[in-house]
Amino acid sequence: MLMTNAQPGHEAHDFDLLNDPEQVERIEVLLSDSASRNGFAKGSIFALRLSLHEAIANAFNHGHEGLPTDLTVHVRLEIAPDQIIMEVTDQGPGFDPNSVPDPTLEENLERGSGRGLLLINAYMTRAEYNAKGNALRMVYAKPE
Amino acid sequence: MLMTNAQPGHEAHDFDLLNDPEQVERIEVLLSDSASRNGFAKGSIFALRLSLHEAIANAFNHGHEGLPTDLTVHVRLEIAPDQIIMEVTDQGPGFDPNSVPDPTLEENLERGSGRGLLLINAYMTRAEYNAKGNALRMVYAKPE
Amino acid sequence: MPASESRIRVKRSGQVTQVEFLDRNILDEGNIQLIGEEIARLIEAEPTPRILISFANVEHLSSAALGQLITINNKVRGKSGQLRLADIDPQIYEVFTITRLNKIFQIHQTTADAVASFA
Amino acid sequence: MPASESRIRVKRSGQVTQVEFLDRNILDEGNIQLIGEEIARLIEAEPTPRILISFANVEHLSSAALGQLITINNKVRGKSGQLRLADIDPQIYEVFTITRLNKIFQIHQTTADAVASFA
Ligand SMILES: Nc1ncnc2c1ncn2[C@@H]1O[C@H](COP(=O)(O)OP(=O)(O)O)[C@@H](O)[C@H]1O
Ligand SMILES: Nc1ncnc2c1ncn2[C@@H]1O[C@H](COP(=O)(O)OP(=O)(O)O)[C@@H](O)[C@H]1O
Repeated sequence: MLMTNAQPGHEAHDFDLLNDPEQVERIEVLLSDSASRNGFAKGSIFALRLSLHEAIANAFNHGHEGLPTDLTVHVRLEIAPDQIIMEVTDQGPGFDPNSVPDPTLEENLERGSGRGLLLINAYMTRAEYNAKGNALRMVYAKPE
Repeated sequence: MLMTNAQPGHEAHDFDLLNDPEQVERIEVLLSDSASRNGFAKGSIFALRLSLHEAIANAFNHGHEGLPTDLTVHVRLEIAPDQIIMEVTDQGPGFDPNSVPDPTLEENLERGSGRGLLLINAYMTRAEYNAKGNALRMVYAKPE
Repeated sequence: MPASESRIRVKRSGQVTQVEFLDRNILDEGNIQLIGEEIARLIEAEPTPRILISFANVEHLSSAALGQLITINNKVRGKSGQLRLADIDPQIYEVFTITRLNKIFQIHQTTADAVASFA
Repeated sequence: MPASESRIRVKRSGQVTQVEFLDRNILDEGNIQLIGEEIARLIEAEPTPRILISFANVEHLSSAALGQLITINNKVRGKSGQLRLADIDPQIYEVFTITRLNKIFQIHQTTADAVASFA
Protein backbone atom coordinates (compact mmCIF):
# COMPACT_ATOMS: atom_id res chain seq x y z
CA MET A 1 0.00 0.00 0.00
CA LEU A 2 1.16 3.45 -0.83
CA MET A 3 -0.10 5.78 1.79
CA THR A 4 0.54 4.51 5.26
CA ASN A 5 -2.21 6.52 6.89
CA ALA A 6 -5.44 6.51 4.98
CA GLN A 7 -6.77 10.04 4.93
CA PRO A 8 -9.75 11.34 3.00
CA GLY A 9 -8.76 13.29 -0.06
CA HIS A 10 -5.24 11.87 -0.18
CA GLU A 11 -4.22 10.68 -3.58
CA ALA A 12 -1.03 9.77 -5.38
CA HIS A 13 -0.26 9.50 -9.08
CA ASP A 14 2.75 7.90 -10.76
CA PHE A 15 3.67 8.23 -14.40
CA ASP A 16 6.44 6.89 -16.61
CA LEU A 17 6.47 9.73 -19.01
CA LEU A 18 7.79 10.05 -22.54
CA ASN A 19 8.87 13.45 -23.83
CA ASP A 20 5.44 14.25 -25.24
CA PRO A 21 3.90 17.70 -24.63
CA GLU A 22 0.38 16.28 -24.67
CA GLN A 23 1.19 13.83 -21.87
CA VAL A 24 2.92 16.55 -19.88
CA GLU A 25 -0.10 18.79 -20.24
CA ARG A 26 -2.40 16.01 -19.12
CA ILE A 27 -0.41 15.56 -15.90
CA GLU A 28 -0.39 19.30 -15.31
CA VAL A 29 -4.16 19.40 -15.73
CA LEU A 30 -4.59 16.45 -13.35
CA LEU A 31 -2.41 18.28 -10.82
CA SER A 32 -4.43 21.49 -11.19
CA ASP A 33 -7.76 19.68 -10.87
CA SER A 34 -6.72 17.69 -7.82
CA ALA A 35 -5.22 20.72 -6.14
CA SER A 36 -8.35 22.71 -6.81
CA ARG A 37 -10.55 19.97 -5.34
CA ASN A 38 -8.36 19.98 -2.27
CA GLY A 39 -8.92 23.68 -1.76
CA PHE A 40 -5.65 25.07 -3.06
CA ALA A 41 -6.07 28.63 -4.31
CA LYS A 42 -5.51 29.86 -7.86
CA GLY A 43 -2.11 31.33 -7.00
CA SER A 44 -0.98 28.05 -5.44
CA ILE A 45 -2.07 26.09 -8.49
CA PHE A 46 -0.19 28.52 -10.71
CA ALA A 47 2.97 27.96 -8.64
CA LEU A 48 2.54 24.18 -8.64
CA ARG A 49 1.91 23.84 -12.34
CA LEU A 50 4.82 26.10 -13.27
CA SER A 51 7.22 24.23 -10.97
CA LEU A 52 6.15 20.83 -12.26
CA HIS A 53 6.49 22.04 -15.83
CA GLU A 54 10.01 23.37 -15.24
CA ALA A 55 11.11 20.20 -13.45
CA ILE A 56 9.87 17.93 -16.23
CA ALA A 57 11.44 20.14 -18.90
CA ASN A 58 14.78 19.95 -17.05
CA ALA A 59 14.55 16.18 -16.72
CA PHE A 60 14.18 15.70 -20.48
CA ASN A 61 16.33 18.60 -21.71
CA HIS A 62 19.24 18.32 -19.29
CA GLY A 63 18.89 14.99 -17.49
CA HIS A 64 18.44 13.05 -20.73
CA GLU A 65 20.64 15.26 -22.90
CA GLY A 66 22.45 13.03 -25.38
CA LEU A 67 20.62 9.93 -24.13
CA PRO A 68 18.07 7.84 -26.06
CA THR A 69 14.88 9.78 -26.66
CA ASP A 70 12.68 6.91 -25.51
CA LEU A 71 13.91 7.15 -21.91
CA THR A 72 11.07 7.90 -19.52
CA VAL A 73 10.92 10.40 -16.70
CA HIS A 74 9.11 9.31 -13.57
CA VAL A 75 6.65 11.79 -12.12
CA ARG A 76 4.95 11.26 -8.79
CA LEU A 77 2.30 13.54 -7.36
CA GLU A 78 1.06 13.20 -3.79
CA ILE A 79 -1.94 15.36 -3.10
CA ALA A 80 -3.43 15.99 0.31
CA PRO A 81 -5.63 18.74 1.73
CA ASP A 82 -2.68 20.41 3.46
CA GLN A 83 0.22 19.85 1.09
CA ILE A 84 1.30 18.62 -2.30
CA ILE A 85 4.50 16.74 -3.04
CA MET A 86 5.84 16.43 -6.57
CA GLU A 87 8.79 14.23 -7.48
CA VAL A 88 10.46 14.23 -10.88
CA THR A 89 13.13 11.62 -11.51
CA ASP A 90 15.15 11.28 -14.69
CA GLN A 91 17.51 8.52 -15.80
CA GLY A 92 20.42 10.87 -16.45
CA PRO A 93 23.77 11.20 -14.64
CA GLY A 94 22.53 13.91 -12.27
CA PHE A 95 24.17 17.28 -11.61
CA ASP A 96 25.26 19.53 -8.80
CA PRO A 97 22.51 22.10 -8.23
CA ASN A 98 24.96 24.33 -6.36
CA SER A 99 27.00 24.79 -9.52
CA VAL A 100 24.15 26.51 -11.34
CA PRO A 101 24.77 30.24 -11.95
CA ASP A 102 22.38 32.78 -10.42
CA PRO A 103 20.28 34.11 -13.30
CA THR A 104 19.37 37.29 -11.42
CA LEU A 105 22.97 38.59 -11.40
CA GLU A 106 23.44 41.62 -13.63
CA GLU A 107 25.76 39.71 -16.00
CA ASN A 108 23.32 36.82 -16.42
CA LEU A 109 20.14 38.82 -16.72
CA GLU A 110 19.93 38.66 -20.51
CA ARG A 111 20.76 34.98 -20.83
CA GLY A 112 18.20 33.00 -22.79
CA SER A 113 17.91 30.27 -20.17
CA GLY A 114 18.71 29.28 -16.59
CA ARG A 115 15.57 30.46 -14.78
CA GLY A 116 13.73 27.19 -14.11
CA LEU A 117 15.32 26.30 -10.78
CA LEU A 118 15.04 29.90 -9.62
CA LEU A 119 11.29 29.80 -10.20
CA ILE A 120 10.92 26.41 -8.53
CA ASN A 121 12.82 27.59 -5.47
CA ALA A 122 10.84 30.82 -5.33
CA TYR A 123 7.46 29.14 -5.52
CA MET A 124 7.88 25.88 -3.61
CA THR A 125 7.99 25.54 0.17
CA ARG A 126 10.92 23.14 -0.25
CA ALA A 127 12.76 21.78 -3.28
CA GLU A 128 15.55 19.24 -2.86
CA TYR A 129 17.60 17.01 -5.13
CA ASN A 130 18.74 13.56 -4.18
CA ALA A 131 22.50 13.04 -3.76
CA LYS A 132 22.98 11.98 -7.36
CA GLY A 133 21.09 15.00 -8.64
CA ASN A 134 18.66 13.19 -10.93
CA ALA A 135 15.58 13.36 -8.70
CA LEU A 136 13.90 16.56 -7.56
CA ARG A 137 11.41 16.52 -4.71
CA MET A 138 9.20 19.57 -4.38
CA VAL A 139 6.96 20.19 -1.40
CA TYR A 140 4.25 22.82 -1.38
CA ALA A 141 2.44 23.46 1.89
CA LYS A 142 -0.94 25.13 1.63
CA PRO A 143 -0.62 28.69 2.96
CA GLU A 144 -2.41 29.15 6.30
CA MET B 1 9.60 4.16 -6.48
CA LEU B 2 6.42 2.50 -7.47
CA MET B 3 6.94 0.79 -10.75
CA THR B 4 10.06 -1.27 -10.75
CA ASN B 5 10.52 -1.24 -14.49
CA ALA B 6 9.96 2.13 -16.03
CA GLN B 7 7.87 1.69 -19.14
CA PRO B 8 6.36 4.38 -21.30
CA GLY B 9 2.67 4.84 -20.70
CA HIS B 10 2.70 3.08 -17.34
CA GLU B 11 0.90 4.98 -14.65
CA ALA B 12 -0.51 4.32 -11.21
CA HIS B 13 -3.10 6.19 -9.19
CA ASP B 14 -3.93 5.85 -5.51
CA PHE B 15 -6.89 7.35 -3.75
CA ASP B 16 -8.19 7.36 -0.20
CA LEU B 17 -11.81 7.71 -1.07
CA LEU B 18 -14.80 8.88 0.93
CA ASN B 19 -18.26 7.59 0.02
CA ASP B 20 -18.94 10.47 -2.36
CA PRO B 21 -20.48 9.75 -5.78
CA GLU B 22 -18.70 12.72 -7.33
CA GLN B 23 -15.29 11.41 -6.27
CA VAL B 24 -16.15 7.93 -7.46
CA GLU B 25 -17.19 9.30 -10.83
CA ARG B 26 -13.97 11.28 -11.10
CA ILE B 27 -11.92 8.12 -10.61
CA GLU B 28 -14.03 6.25 -13.12
CA VAL B 29 -13.48 9.01 -15.66
CA LEU B 30 -9.74 9.00 -14.97
CA LEU B 31 -9.72 5.24 -15.52
CA SER B 32 -11.66 5.55 -18.77
CA ASP B 33 -9.41 8.32 -20.09
CA SER B 34 -6.20 6.52 -19.22
CA ALA B 35 -7.43 3.24 -20.67
CA SER B 36 -8.49 5.00 -23.85
CA ARG B 37 -5.06 6.67 -24.20
CA ASN B 38 -3.47 3.27 -23.80
CA GLY B 39 -5.47 1.88 -26.68
CA PHE B 40 -8.11 -0.08 -24.78
CA ALA B 41 -11.28 -0.45 -26.84
CA LYS B 42 -14.71 0.88 -25.94
CA GLY B 43 -15.92 -2.52 -24.79
CA SER B 44 -12.90 -2.95 -22.54
CA ILE B 45 -13.45 0.44 -20.98
CA PHE B 46 -17.09 -0.43 -20.36
CA ALA B 47 -16.02 -3.62 -18.57
CA LEU B 48 -13.36 -1.82 -16.53
CA ARG B 49 -15.58 1.02 -15.42
CA LEU B 50 -18.44 -1.26 -14.46
CA SER B 51 -16.16 -3.57 -12.46
CA LEU B 52 -14.51 -0.69 -10.63
CA HIS B 53 -17.90 0.80 -9.85
CA GLU B 54 -19.23 -2.47 -8.44
CA ALA B 55 -16.11 -3.06 -6.35
CA ILE B 56 -16.22 0.41 -4.82
CA ALA B 57 -19.95 0.11 -4.12
CA ASN B 58 -19.34 -3.20 -2.34
CA ALA B 59 -16.50 -1.73 -0.29
CA PHE B 60 -18.72 1.01 1.11
CA ASN B 61 -22.05 -0.83 1.25
CA HIS B 62 -20.87 -4.19 2.58
CA GLY B 63 -17.28 -3.73 3.75
CA HIS B 64 -18.11 -0.64 5.81
CA GLU B 65 -21.65 -1.67 6.76
CA GLY B 66 -22.32 -0.47 10.29
CA LEU B 67 -18.91 1.22 10.49
CA PRO B 68 -18.23 4.97 10.73
CA THR B 69 -19.19 6.74 7.50
CA ASP B 70 -15.91 8.66 7.35
CA LEU B 71 -13.87 5.49 6.76
CA THR B 72 -12.02 5.63 3.45
CA VAL B 73 -11.71 2.99 0.77
CA HIS B 74 -8.35 2.71 -0.93
CA VAL B 75 -8.43 2.50 -4.70
CA ARG B 76 -5.34 1.79 -6.75
CA LEU B 77 -5.25 1.80 -10.54
CA GLU B 78 -2.23 0.55 -12.48
CA ILE B 79 -2.47 1.28 -16.15
CA ALA B 80 -0.15 -0.06 -18.82
CA PRO B 81 -0.51 -0.56 -22.57
CA ASP B 82 -1.13 -4.30 -22.17
CA GLN B 83 -3.12 -4.56 -18.95
CA ILE B 84 -4.91 -2.69 -16.21
CA ILE B 85 -4.92 -3.65 -12.56
CA MET B 86 -7.50 -2.26 -10.15
CA GLU B 87 -7.36 -2.80 -6.41
CA VAL B 88 -10.13 -1.83 -4.03
CA THR B 89 -9.45 -2.21 -0.32
CA ASP B 90 -11.92 -1.48 2.45
CA GLN B 91 -11.41 -1.27 6.20
CA GLY B 92 -14.12 -3.78 7.01
CA PRO B 93 -13.91 -7.31 8.46
CA GLY B 94 -13.80 -9.01 5.07
CA PHE B 95 -15.99 -11.90 3.89
CA ASP B 96 -15.83 -15.25 2.20
CA PRO B 97 -16.50 -14.78 -1.51
CA ASN B 98 -17.29 -18.48 -1.86
CA SER B 99 -20.30 -18.10 0.41
CA VAL B 100 -22.04 -15.74 -1.98
CA PRO B 101 -25.13 -17.25 -3.66
CA ASP B 102 -25.20 -17.59 -7.45
CA PRO B 103 -27.62 -14.91 -8.69
CA THR B 104 -28.22 -16.71 -11.99
CA LEU B 105 -29.93 -19.68 -10.31
CA GLU B 106 -33.65 -19.82 -11.06
CA GLU B 107 -34.60 -19.19 -7.43
CA ASN B 108 -32.34 -16.12 -7.16
CA LEU B 109 -33.12 -14.56 -10.51
CA GLU B 110 -35.59 -12.01 -9.17
CA ARG B 111 -33.55 -10.92 -6.20
CA GLY B 112 -32.97 -7.19 -6.03
CA SER B 113 -29.23 -7.52 -5.47
CA GLY B 114 -26.26 -9.89 -5.59
CA ARG B 115 -25.02 -9.34 -9.16
CA GLY B 116 -21.91 -7.20 -8.63
CA LEU B 117 -19.39 -10.00 -8.19
CA LEU B 118 -20.93 -11.96 -11.04
CA LEU B 119 -20.37 -9.02 -13.37
CA ILE B 120 -16.82 -8.45 -12.12
CA ASN B 121 -15.95 -12.11 -12.64
CA ALA B 122 -17.56 -12.14 -16.07
CA TYR B 123 -15.74 -9.06 -17.31
CA MET B 124 -12.31 -9.24 -15.69
CA THR B 125 -9.47 -11.52 -16.76
CA ARG B 126 -8.85 -12.29 -13.07
CA ALA B 127 -10.48 -11.12 -9.85
CA GLU B 128 -9.14 -12.25 -6.49
CA TYR B 129 -9.73 -11.34 -2.87
CA ASN B 130 -6.99 -11.30 -0.27
CA ALA B 131 -7.26 -13.91 2.50
CA LYS B 132 -9.19 -11.59 4.80
CA GLY B 133 -11.66 -10.72 2.08
CA ASN B 134 -11.45 -6.93 2.34
CA ALA B 135 -9.26 -6.30 -0.71
CA LEU B 136 -10.22 -7.15 -4.28
CA ARG B 137 -7.59 -7.21 -7.01
CA MET B 138 -8.90 -7.14 -10.56
CA VAL B 139 -6.70 -7.72 -13.59
CA TYR B 140 -7.82 -6.94 -17.10
CA ALA B 141 -5.52 -7.99 -19.94
CA LYS B 142 -6.02 -6.21 -23.24
CA PRO B 143 -7.57 -8.68 -25.70
CA GLU B 144 -5.09 -9.70 -28.44
CA MET C 1 -29.79 21.50 -5.37
CA PRO C 2 -33.41 21.61 -6.50
CA ALA C 3 -35.44 19.09 -4.50
CA SER C 4 -37.03 17.40 -7.47
CA GLU C 5 -34.97 17.73 -10.61
CA SER C 6 -36.25 15.00 -12.88
CA ARG C 7 -33.81 12.38 -14.11
CA ILE C 8 -36.19 10.92 -16.67
CA ARG C 9 -38.20 12.12 -19.64
CA VAL C 10 -41.78 10.80 -19.79
CA LYS C 11 -43.91 10.59 -22.92
CA ARG C 12 -47.47 9.31 -23.28
CA SER C 13 -48.29 7.45 -26.47
CA GLY C 14 -51.77 5.97 -26.40
CA GLN C 15 -51.99 3.79 -23.31
CA VAL C 16 -48.23 3.46 -23.04
CA THR C 17 -46.04 5.48 -20.70
CA GLN C 18 -42.61 5.83 -22.29
CA VAL C 19 -39.65 6.56 -20.04
CA GLU C 20 -36.23 7.70 -21.20
CA PHE C 21 -33.20 8.41 -19.03
CA LEU C 22 -31.58 11.83 -19.02
CA ASP C 23 -28.27 10.48 -17.67
CA ARG C 24 -25.88 8.55 -19.88
CA ASN C 25 -24.56 6.76 -16.82
CA ILE C 26 -27.00 4.92 -14.55
CA LEU C 27 -24.41 3.97 -11.98
CA ASP C 28 -24.79 5.93 -8.77
CA GLU C 29 -27.16 4.46 -6.19
CA GLY C 30 -28.51 7.81 -5.10
CA ASN C 31 -29.52 8.63 -8.65
CA ILE C 32 -30.92 5.18 -9.20
CA GLN C 33 -33.04 5.55 -6.09
CA LEU C 34 -34.47 8.84 -7.39
CA ILE C 35 -35.15 7.33 -10.81
CA GLY C 36 -36.92 4.42 -9.12
CA GLU C 37 -39.13 6.79 -7.13
CA GLU C 38 -40.08 8.75 -10.24
CA ILE C 39 -41.05 5.62 -12.13
CA ALA C 40 -42.92 4.29 -9.09
CA ARG C 41 -45.10 7.41 -9.19
CA LEU C 42 -45.86 6.78 -12.85
CA ILE C 43 -46.89 3.23 -12.03
CA GLU C 44 -49.10 4.36 -9.16
CA ALA C 45 -50.86 6.85 -11.43
CA GLU C 46 -52.13 4.14 -13.78
CA PRO C 47 -54.88 1.59 -13.18
CA THR C 48 -53.13 -0.88 -15.48
CA PRO C 49 -49.64 0.47 -16.11
CA ARG C 50 -48.04 -0.12 -19.51
CA ILE C 51 -44.50 1.08 -18.99
CA LEU C 52 -41.84 1.19 -21.68
CA ILE C 53 -38.31 2.04 -20.59
CA SER C 54 -35.96 3.09 -23.35
CA PHE C 55 -32.21 2.79 -22.84
CA ALA C 56 -31.31 5.01 -25.79
CA ASN C 57 -28.23 7.07 -24.84
CA VAL C 58 -27.48 4.92 -21.78
CA GLU C 59 -23.79 4.04 -21.80
CA HIS C 60 -23.24 2.58 -18.34
CA LEU C 61 -25.48 0.63 -16.02
CA SER C 62 -24.64 -0.80 -12.60
CA SER C 63 -25.99 -3.80 -10.76
CA ALA C 64 -27.90 -1.36 -8.54
CA ALA C 65 -29.77 -0.23 -11.66
CA LEU C 66 -30.63 -3.85 -12.43
CA GLY C 67 -32.00 -4.20 -8.90
CA GLN C 68 -34.14 -1.13 -9.39
CA LEU C 69 -35.51 -2.57 -12.66
CA ILE C 70 -36.56 -5.70 -10.80
CA THR C 71 -38.33 -3.58 -8.20
CA ILE C 72 -40.10 -1.69 -10.97
CA ASN C 73 -41.07 -4.95 -12.65
CA ASN C 74 -42.60 -6.21 -9.41
CA LYS C 75 -44.58 -3.01 -8.94
CA VAL C 76 -45.93 -3.21 -12.48
CA ARG C 77 -46.89 -6.85 -12.02
CA GLY C 78 -48.52 -5.99 -8.70
CA LYS C 79 -50.98 -3.88 -10.68
CA SER C 80 -51.31 -6.50 -13.44
CA GLY C 81 -49.49 -4.15 -15.81
CA GLN C 82 -46.80 -4.73 -18.38
CA LEU C 83 -43.15 -3.59 -18.54
CA ARG C 84 -41.04 -3.48 -21.70
CA LEU C 85 -37.42 -2.50 -22.21
CA ALA C 86 -36.06 -1.22 -25.53
CA ASP C 87 -33.17 0.51 -27.33
CA ILE C 88 -30.55 -1.37 -25.36
CA ASP C 89 -27.15 -1.18 -27.01
CA PRO C 90 -25.20 -4.43 -27.37
CA GLN C 91 -22.75 -3.56 -24.58
CA ILE C 92 -25.56 -2.93 -22.12
CA TYR C 93 -27.46 -5.95 -23.38
CA GLU C 94 -24.51 -8.11 -22.40
CA VAL C 95 -25.11 -7.09 -18.79
CA PHE C 96 -28.61 -8.55 -19.09
CA THR C 97 -27.32 -11.80 -20.57
CA ILE C 98 -24.48 -12.25 -18.04
CA THR C 99 -26.98 -11.83 -15.21
CA ARG C 100 -29.66 -13.87 -17.10
CA LEU C 101 -32.07 -10.99 -16.58
CA ASN C 102 -32.95 -11.25 -20.25
CA LYS C 103 -35.08 -14.16 -19.04
CA ILE C 104 -37.03 -11.89 -16.68
CA PHE C 105 -37.56 -8.80 -18.80
CA GLN C 106 -39.32 -8.41 -22.10
CA ILE C 107 -36.66 -6.67 -24.16
CA HIS C 108 -37.35 -5.25 -27.63
CA GLN C 109 -34.95 -3.91 -30.23
CA THR C 110 -36.76 -0.62 -30.82
CA THR C 111 -39.29 1.54 -29.03
CA ALA C 112 -41.75 0.92 -31.89
CA ASP C 113 -41.43 -2.85 -31.49
CA ALA C 114 -41.97 -2.49 -27.77
CA VAL C 115 -45.04 -0.27 -28.15
CA ALA C 116 -46.55 -2.78 -30.58
CA SER C 117 -45.97 -5.62 -28.12
CA PHE C 118 -48.29 -4.36 -25.37
CA ALA C 119 -51.46 -6.34 -24.94
CA MET D 1 -1.62 19.10 -38.61
CA PRO D 2 -1.59 22.23 -40.78
CA ALA D 3 2.00 23.34 -41.38
CA SER D 4 1.49 26.94 -40.36
CA GLU D 5 -1.40 27.36 -37.96
CA SER D 6 -0.79 30.71 -36.33
CA ARG D 7 -0.46 30.84 -32.57
CA ILE D 8 -0.68 34.64 -32.40
CA ARG D 9 -3.06 37.37 -33.46
CA VAL D 10 -1.42 40.40 -35.08
CA LYS D 11 -2.93 43.87 -35.31
CA ARG D 12 -1.42 47.00 -36.85
CA SER D 13 -2.20 50.29 -35.12
CA GLY D 14 -0.29 53.16 -36.67
CA GLN D 15 3.36 52.25 -36.58
CA VAL D 16 2.88 49.69 -33.85
CA THR D 17 2.61 45.94 -34.44
CA GLN D 18 0.44 44.48 -31.68
CA VAL D 19 0.79 40.79 -30.88
CA GLU D 20 -1.61 38.75 -28.79
CA PHE D 21 -1.33 35.06 -27.90
CA LEU D 22 -4.04 32.61 -28.89
CA ASP D 23 -2.99 30.06 -26.24
CA ARG D 24 -3.79 30.59 -22.59
CA ASN D 25 -0.77 28.52 -21.66
CA ILE D 26 2.63 29.48 -23.04
CA LEU D 27 4.44 26.51 -21.57
CA ASP D 28 5.44 23.99 -24.20
CA GLU D 29 8.80 24.58 -25.87
CA GLY D 30 7.61 23.48 -29.29
CA ASN D 31 4.82 26.04 -29.22
CA ILE D 32 7.12 28.70 -27.85
CA GLN D 33 9.56 28.06 -30.69
CA LEU D 34 6.77 28.52 -33.24
CA ILE D 35 5.57 31.71 -31.57
CA GLY D 36 9.16 33.00 -31.60
CA GLU D 37 9.46 32.33 -35.31
CA GLU D 38 6.20 34.11 -36.07
CA ILE D 39 7.24 37.18 -34.13
CA ALA D 40 10.72 37.09 -35.71
CA ARG D 41 9.07 37.39 -39.13
CA LEU D 42 7.13 40.44 -37.94
CA ILE D 43 10.37 42.03 -36.75
CA GLU D 44 12.12 41.28 -40.03
CA ALA D 45 9.28 42.88 -41.99
CA GLU D 46 9.79 46.28 -40.35
CA PRO D 47 12.60 48.77 -40.91
CA THR D 48 12.26 49.99 -37.32
CA PRO D 49 10.06 47.51 -35.47
CA ARG D 50 7.70 48.77 -32.78
CA ILE D 51 6.41 45.58 -31.25
CA LEU D 52 3.82 45.42 -28.49
CA ILE D 53 3.15 42.02 -26.97
CA SER D 54 -0.06 41.73 -24.97
CA PHE D 55 -0.42 39.01 -22.35
CA ALA D 56 -4.18 39.35 -22.05
CA ASN D 57 -5.66 35.87 -21.53
CA VAL D 58 -2.27 34.30 -20.76
CA GLU D 59 -2.58 32.17 -17.62
CA HIS D 60 0.67 30.21 -17.59
CA LEU D 61 4.16 31.08 -18.78
CA SER D 62 7.29 28.95 -18.54
CA SER D 63 10.94 29.90 -18.31
CA ALA D 64 11.28 28.84 -21.93
CA ALA D 65 8.80 31.59 -22.81
CA LEU D 66 10.93 34.09 -20.90
CA GLY D 67 13.95 32.96 -22.89
CA GLN D 68 12.05 33.50 -26.14
CA LEU D 69 11.08 37.02 -25.01
CA ILE D 70 14.75 37.81 -24.47
CA THR D 71 15.56 36.56 -27.98
CA ILE D 72 12.77 38.72 -29.37
CA ASN D 73 14.05 41.72 -27.41
CA ASN D 74 17.53 41.23 -28.87
CA LYS D 75 16.18 41.01 -32.41
CA VAL D 76 14.17 44.19 -31.94
CA ARG D 77 17.19 46.00 -30.53
CA GLY D 78 19.33 44.71 -33.40
CA LYS D 79 17.11 46.74 -35.70
CA SER D 80 17.03 49.73 -33.33
CA GLY D 81 13.37 49.02 -32.66
CA GLN D 82 11.31 49.03 -29.48
CA LEU D 83 9.57 46.24 -27.59
CA ARG D 84 6.78 46.73 -25.05
CA LEU D 85 4.88 44.21 -22.94
CA ALA D 86 1.37 44.86 -21.60
CA ASP D 87 -1.75 43.36 -19.99
CA ILE D 88 0.25 41.09 -17.71
CA ASP D 89 -1.85 39.76 -14.86
CA PRO D 90 -0.38 39.94 -11.36
CA GLN D 91 0.39 36.22 -11.20
CA ILE D 92 2.35 36.32 -14.44
CA TYR D 93 3.98 39.59 -13.45
CA GLU D 94 5.41 37.85 -10.40
CA VAL D 95 7.38 35.61 -12.75
CA PHE D 96 9.00 38.73 -14.18
CA THR D 97 9.86 40.08 -10.73
CA ILE D 98 11.25 36.79 -9.39
CA THR D 99 13.52 36.53 -12.43
CA ARG D 100 14.23 40.30 -12.34
CA LEU D 101 13.23 40.47 -15.99
CA ASN D 102 11.06 43.45 -15.10
CA LYS D 103 14.41 45.31 -15.23
CA ILE D 104 14.98 44.25 -18.85
CA PHE D 105 11.54 44.69 -20.37
CA GLN D 106 9.41 47.78 -20.65
CA ILE D 107 6.17 46.58 -19.13
CA HIS D 108 2.95 48.63 -19.22
CA GLN D 109 -0.33 48.10 -17.46
CA THR D 110 -2.55 48.38 -20.52
CA THR D 111 -2.16 48.12 -24.27
CA ALA D 112 -3.12 51.81 -24.56
CA ASP D 113 -0.36 52.84 -22.15
CA ALA D 114 2.10 50.74 -24.09
CA VAL D 115 1.08 52.18 -27.46
CA ALA D 116 1.45 55.71 -26.10
CA SER D 117 4.96 54.90 -24.83
CA PHE D 118 6.56 54.25 -28.21
CA ALA D 119 9.00 56.94 -29.38
N1 LIG E 1 17.58 17.02 -14.22
C1 LIG E 1 18.73 17.63 -14.52
N2 LIG E 1 19.82 16.91 -14.93
C2 LIG E 1 20.99 17.52 -15.22
N3 LIG E 1 21.17 18.85 -15.15
C3 LIG E 1 20.14 19.62 -14.76
C4 LIG E 1 18.89 19.07 -14.43
N4 LIG E 1 18.05 20.07 -14.07
C5 LIG E 1 18.76 21.20 -14.19
N5 LIG E 1 20.03 20.95 -14.60
C6 LIG E 1 21.12 21.95 -14.79
O1 LIG E 1 20.75 23.14 -14.14
C7 LIG E 1 20.76 24.22 -15.04
C8 LIG E 1 19.73 25.26 -14.66
O2 LIG E 1 18.45 24.73 -14.89
P1 LIG E 1 17.25 25.76 -14.98
O3 LIG E 1 17.37 26.76 -13.89
O4 LIG E 1 15.99 24.98 -14.99
O5 LIG E 1 17.44 26.54 -16.35
P2 LIG E 1 17.45 26.01 -17.86
O6 LIG E 1 16.76 24.70 -17.89
O7 LIG E 1 16.73 27.08 -18.60
O8 LIG E 1 18.91 25.92 -18.24
C9 LIG E 1 20.57 23.62 -16.41
O9 LIG E 1 21.10 24.44 -17.44
C10 LIG E 1 21.32 22.30 -16.26
O10 LIG E 1 22.69 22.48 -16.45
N1 LIG F 1 -16.07 -5.68 0.40
C1 LIG F 1 -16.97 -6.54 0.93
N2 LIG F 1 -17.02 -6.74 2.26
C2 LIG F 1 -17.90 -7.59 2.81
N3 LIG F 1 -18.81 -8.29 2.08
C3 LIG F 1 -18.82 -8.13 0.75
C4 LIG F 1 -17.92 -7.26 0.11
N4 LIG F 1 -18.15 -7.33 -1.22
C5 LIG F 1 -19.15 -8.18 -1.40
N5 LIG F 1 -19.58 -8.69 -0.21
C6 LIG F 1 -20.65 -9.69 0.00
O1 LIG F 1 -20.90 -10.32 -1.22
C7 LIG F 1 -22.28 -10.22 -1.57
C8 LIG F 1 -22.46 -10.15 -3.06
O2 LIG F 1 -21.96 -8.95 -3.57
P1 LIG F 1 -22.41 -8.48 -4.99
O3 LIG F 1 -22.35 -9.63 -5.90
O4 LIG F 1 -21.59 -7.30 -5.36
O5 LIG F 1 -23.93 -8.06 -4.86
P2 LIG F 1 -24.64 -6.93 -3.97
O6 LIG F 1 -23.61 -5.93 -3.63
O7 LIG F 1 -25.70 -6.42 -4.86
O8 LIG F 1 -25.18 -7.65 -2.77
C9 LIG F 1 -22.76 -9.00 -0.83
O9 LIG F 1 -24.13 -9.03 -0.60
C10 LIG F 1 -21.95 -9.08 0.45
O10 LIG F 1 -22.54 -9.97 1.36
